[in-house]
Amino acid sequence: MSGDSLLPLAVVASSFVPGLAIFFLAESRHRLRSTLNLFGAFAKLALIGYILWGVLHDREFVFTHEVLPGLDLVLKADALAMLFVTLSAVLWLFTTVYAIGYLEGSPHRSRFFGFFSVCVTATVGVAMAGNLFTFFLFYELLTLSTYPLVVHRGTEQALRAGHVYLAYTLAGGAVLLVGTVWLYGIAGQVDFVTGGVLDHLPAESAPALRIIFLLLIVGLGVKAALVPLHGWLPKAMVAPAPVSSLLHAVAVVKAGAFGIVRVVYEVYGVEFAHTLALLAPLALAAAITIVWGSLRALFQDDLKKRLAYSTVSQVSYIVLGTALFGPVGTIGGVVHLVHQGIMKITLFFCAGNFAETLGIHKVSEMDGVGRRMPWTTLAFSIGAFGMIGVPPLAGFISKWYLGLGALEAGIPWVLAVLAASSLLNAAYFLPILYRAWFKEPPAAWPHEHIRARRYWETSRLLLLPPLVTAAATLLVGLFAASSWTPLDWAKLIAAREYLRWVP
Amino acid sequence: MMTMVFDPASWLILLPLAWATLAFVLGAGRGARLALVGLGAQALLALELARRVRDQGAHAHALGGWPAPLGIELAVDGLAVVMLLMTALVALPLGLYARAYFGAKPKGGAWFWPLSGFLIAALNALFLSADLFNLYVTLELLGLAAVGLTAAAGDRMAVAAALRYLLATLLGSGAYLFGVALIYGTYGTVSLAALAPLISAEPAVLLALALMVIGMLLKTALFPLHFWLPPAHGGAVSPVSALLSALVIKASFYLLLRLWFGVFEPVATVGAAQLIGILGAGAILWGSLLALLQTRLKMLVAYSTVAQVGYLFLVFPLATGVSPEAGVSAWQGGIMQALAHALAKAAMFAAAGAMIVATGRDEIVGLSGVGARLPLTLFTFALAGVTLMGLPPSGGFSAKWLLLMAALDSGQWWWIVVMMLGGLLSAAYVFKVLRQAFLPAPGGSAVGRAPRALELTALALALGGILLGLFGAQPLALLEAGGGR
Amino acid sequence: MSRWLGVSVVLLCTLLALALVGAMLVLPDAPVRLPGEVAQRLGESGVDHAVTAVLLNFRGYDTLLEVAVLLLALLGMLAAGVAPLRPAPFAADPLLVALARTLAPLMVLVAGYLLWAGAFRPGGAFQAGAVLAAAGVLLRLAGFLPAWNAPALHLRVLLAAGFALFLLVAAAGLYFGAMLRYPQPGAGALILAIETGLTLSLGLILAGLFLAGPETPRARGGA
Amino acid sequence: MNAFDMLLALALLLTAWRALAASDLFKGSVLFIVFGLLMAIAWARLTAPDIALAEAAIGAGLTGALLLDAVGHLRVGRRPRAQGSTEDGA
Amino acid sequence: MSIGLFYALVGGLLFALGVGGLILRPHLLSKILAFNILGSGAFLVLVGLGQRDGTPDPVPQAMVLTGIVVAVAATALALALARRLLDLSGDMVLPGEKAADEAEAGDQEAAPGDGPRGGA
Repeated sequence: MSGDSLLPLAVVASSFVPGLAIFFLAESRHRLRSTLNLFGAFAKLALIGYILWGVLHDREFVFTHEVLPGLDLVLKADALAMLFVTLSAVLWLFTTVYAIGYLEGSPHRSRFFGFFSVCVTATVGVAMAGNLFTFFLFYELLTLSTYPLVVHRGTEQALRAGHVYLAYTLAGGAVLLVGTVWLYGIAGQVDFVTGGVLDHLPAESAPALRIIFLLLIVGLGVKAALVPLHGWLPKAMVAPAPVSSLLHAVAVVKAGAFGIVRVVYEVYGVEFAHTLALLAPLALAAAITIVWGSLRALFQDDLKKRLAYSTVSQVSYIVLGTALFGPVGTIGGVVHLVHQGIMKITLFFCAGNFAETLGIHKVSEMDGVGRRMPWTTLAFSIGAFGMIGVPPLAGFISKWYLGLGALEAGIPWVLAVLAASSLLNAAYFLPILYRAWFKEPPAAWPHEHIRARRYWETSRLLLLPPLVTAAATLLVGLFAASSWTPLDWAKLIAAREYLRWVP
Repeated sequence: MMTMVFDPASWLILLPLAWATLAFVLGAGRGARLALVGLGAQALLALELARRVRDQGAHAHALGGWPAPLGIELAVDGLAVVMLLMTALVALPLGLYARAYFGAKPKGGAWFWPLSGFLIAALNALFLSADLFNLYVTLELLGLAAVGLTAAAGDRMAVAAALRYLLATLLGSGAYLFGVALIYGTYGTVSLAALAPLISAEPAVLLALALMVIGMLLKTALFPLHFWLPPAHGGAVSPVSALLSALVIKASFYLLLRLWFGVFEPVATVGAAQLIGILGAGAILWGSLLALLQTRLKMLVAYSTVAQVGYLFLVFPLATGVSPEAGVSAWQGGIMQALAHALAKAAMFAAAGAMIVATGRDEIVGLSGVGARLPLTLFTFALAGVTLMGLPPSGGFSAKWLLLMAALDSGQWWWIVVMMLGGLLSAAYVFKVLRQAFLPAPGGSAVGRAPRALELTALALALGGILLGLFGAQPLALLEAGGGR
Repeated sequence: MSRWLGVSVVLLCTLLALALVGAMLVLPDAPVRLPGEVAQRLGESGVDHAVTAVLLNFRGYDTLLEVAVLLLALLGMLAAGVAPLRPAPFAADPLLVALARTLAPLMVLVAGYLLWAGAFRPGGAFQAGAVLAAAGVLLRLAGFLPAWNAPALHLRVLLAAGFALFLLVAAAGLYFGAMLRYPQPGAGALILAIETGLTLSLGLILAGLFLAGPETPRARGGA
Repeated sequence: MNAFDMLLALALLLTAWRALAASDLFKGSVLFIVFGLLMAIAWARLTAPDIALAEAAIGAGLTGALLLDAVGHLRVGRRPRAQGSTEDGA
Repeated sequence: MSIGLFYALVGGLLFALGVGGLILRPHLLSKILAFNILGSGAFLVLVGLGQRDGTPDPVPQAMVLTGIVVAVAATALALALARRLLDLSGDMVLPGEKAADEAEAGDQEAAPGDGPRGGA
């Protein structure tokens, strides 16, 4: 087995091995633990950098291992995989830094960081999965590794949320499994191949393929929080902030959305899916989710819950882009995979900072927080404006392409959905910004844990990550047209998926 | 002639008998080291036998130099070797576990080593035997060893459980023996090889098959004949529970596979297979539900065995009267489930034992604080749970995958519903334990430590269940090479 | 157990009985007949009595495992947990004592005869062992033997000796080409040796099934 | 097969039935020993003298003795319990 | 009908009788008796059916010798455990079957001399 075929495995292992090591560390070894974490994060980035360079030079990175006769575990580095892997690895680095700051002095950190690393491993595996079985494997690993993170605090509320989370995700996993096995039964090994692998099947399997599509989407839709399968997400907000950040920006919901992208483009093939008339219902489901999520967000006073409902809505932009038949819509969906991640993680980092520094958990407690914590509030503002879709931020790029894609696909009502959603986004974000910047601060904050020291409004490890990701939100929007940006990759991917496309 | 001196198949039977006898002579509470050497050698023998079968295929060994039907033959094929490997690789870590366990808690361990030696010899002999009457003797050997081990816990519940177990196992082997008698009467031989071309749908043969099947169902504790299992497996000392749940019930299941898909294949009907499948489905649902309702940790794990046994029996409807592809899938899935359950259930009982040693009680509510104090053991329990839930990557998942594939291939979607429901229910009972263990220990209660050896051996078994999921192709290839079916 | 269940079990058993009888009545002739083959190979077996030849040679493996079963039953009883050793629990009937004195040596003789006879006519290790055991039980009832629930080393050696010898012969058979294969000229002697060992151990084990029983309140009352 | 076999078969079934049905366990055990001896005769009728010997010695003799022993224990054993035993904690 | 077949039929009846008794009789001693009876039934079939052409067959005879020893071993273990249970609980009835024991006793008082319900 050559080095190149082992590289994808190494990318996965670069978080798994440190994770395992961390499990066995004594609670007090925080320096070694942090070193291991950061070493893993940087090693992963280095490996990814090397693979990106190799992909550019037409090298193939595929790891194959036979698990059962006719069933292979395949990890490979294709364009779509690299997009998601890079996003995960970069955001993992920031989240790790943030989490080290956030959990300073709290109990059970070895367990936390252990599962945290496994969770990232699962995400990277989901990204690099080369066939549906491998995808399923890491998808379920993700469920298992996030459960301990959700219930980390061990409170009654956390355990209840954990139950709900498990009930949803395991049931979703079961449905996904049935769909996967069925598809393997019909089509043999279901590899992810650009353009899809099913269009050669005989016509009489079309009804079965439709049912399988439904099973797969329902299974994936649980994690992607498609309405009405989204019930677990707001409840899971009891988890510590770094967990929420990662869950929302990269790991869980994104794994679901990414899975939908894979299924539509690389299993069914977008053109074949269109032929089977599967895309329009998917677009409708996404549209309903977008509007419903935004509406519910409007009525949440709890800051993290508001953000959670915002996630429900925003992740479906990806699904919507996927369901719009035409390369432009695809670009919108795929690029939002990255953009939503960057923006949402910024918002969650900031929400965590407010809670950790001043004890603010509710929107109604945020009056004047911009004066006490200007940098965090600035980062939060950039994220919020990005979500609303204000140019030239990342969110604007996504929405622009989605809108154009809708026109191209000939579904103009999607434009209305986008407009309504943006208005709702504004309606639930702008009041927060208004309170934070323009209202008078109260005499005392709810619970001030960390006092300001000179230039640092809060702990350094907490402040830097959101600032960096906020800057990224700005930069990927501003320089969207240059090469090596998410948009550039999204265009590359879209160009490959539409093999027979004649606009 | 010298070539036979190192015949691994013969030594797999002789060796455990020898160390069991020696351990008996050594006396109560002794023989651990001897047994461990024996178990280690047994693992090597099983691997060597597997290598031979892989390279040379299946072969038979006429005992005493008398070929069947006059004499008794040992048949070494893929299926037998896979089961022998399972026994050897589960028994070795369990042996290490037991030594540490009885070091910490000597109660019930006085005659553990000779009894478990005979138990393992009986398993190996059963897996190798190709003679219906000899199989009866091995079944009795196995049953009495298992009952003796169960009773060793010594308290009232354990003795009652052992008696119930003994009566059930005697009734089961009695029914089997009667079947053997009918077969001998009909054909004049009990050699499987000699019978294979003769079997026809005589009334006496059908009755014999029915009696043998019912006997084996009773011994494997298939719902609704499972009544004896939970008190016995839940009431025995932990190393014994692990042995019983992981290995002993697999023996009668193996025998059933051998008969149903072997000599009796010409007369096995789809209707009967569906009936067995329905019982299996009942076991999955009923066992899981009752597991969820238990308040004692080991009873929960024992009921989980009742449920997991159900999956084993889905092989019968999924592989009887279906297309060859579906049949192969189901067959492989059933054996994979047997292997995965052996590793996972041994790990789970071992982990439960470690928790009981640490907390000093067997109630689930008493597990608060275990997560903080015994993270490794909790992790082991969770890993074993992953296999039982059938989540990837694990042997349990591979089994479920193959069984699902068979169900879809043969268009029997109703078993899919059962399997999925069972998976979710098993998640419910596994997480019931994990959830409790995650809770902080209430003030005043002290969770002690468990010996490191207990934790590590349990972990090794649980990891085995996971590795089986990643390297499942190897045992299945062995199964194929040895012409298991 | 509900009445309904009882009635259905009775019904099922009746059906079973009818089915068994019916099935046996319509049985065709068996295609394989072993008695001829046994008779043909009897010369090679080392003994002249067919049942003994089957028991200790052709199907000697069954017998090996069967002795293990017996030993195991004793082990199971020991493992089930018994109270500490007590002296003979009750004063025996003087008649019984006299009987035991007379009969016990006679029974040992009978056992010896049965063992020797097994080679060419009905009899053999198991019957001989049973008679030995009966002698043991008689002695126990007469108060000559103590109950034992933790057999001492020498007793354990004797209990296991018969089986161990058989096991050794089984393993040595591998040298001659198969487990339990006897070398041709010495088969008869080997079988006799095995039977002698078995008689002794079986007698002890079977007696042990009485003597190693758990102590009961009766014994306690006597102590 | 002759009248003797018929009688023997009837006796076998009857003693087995009564042994199981007996509410007095001592009676049941004695009936079982009778059953074992009848079995030994049946074995002899089947030209199986080895089994006849073994059945008489082991099946009827040993098993019967074990059963009677157990019945004896049962008769003595039940009494102290009924009076409320104190020493059974061991 | 050959003598072998005749005794095989008797064996079938004994087996059914034993199975019923083992399931239905609540007392452990009765269950152990029932096990021995069903075993004897199986032995009779093994030898009888094998000899239904009239020639003695040493193979099943040897098997039955083995079977008898196995049965006595199982019986001894069962009785020892039953006695141990008597020691620990004061009775020789498995938990859960006690109610049936009493119910049965009541039945028998109601209809004295009536046979057991377990039987063919």
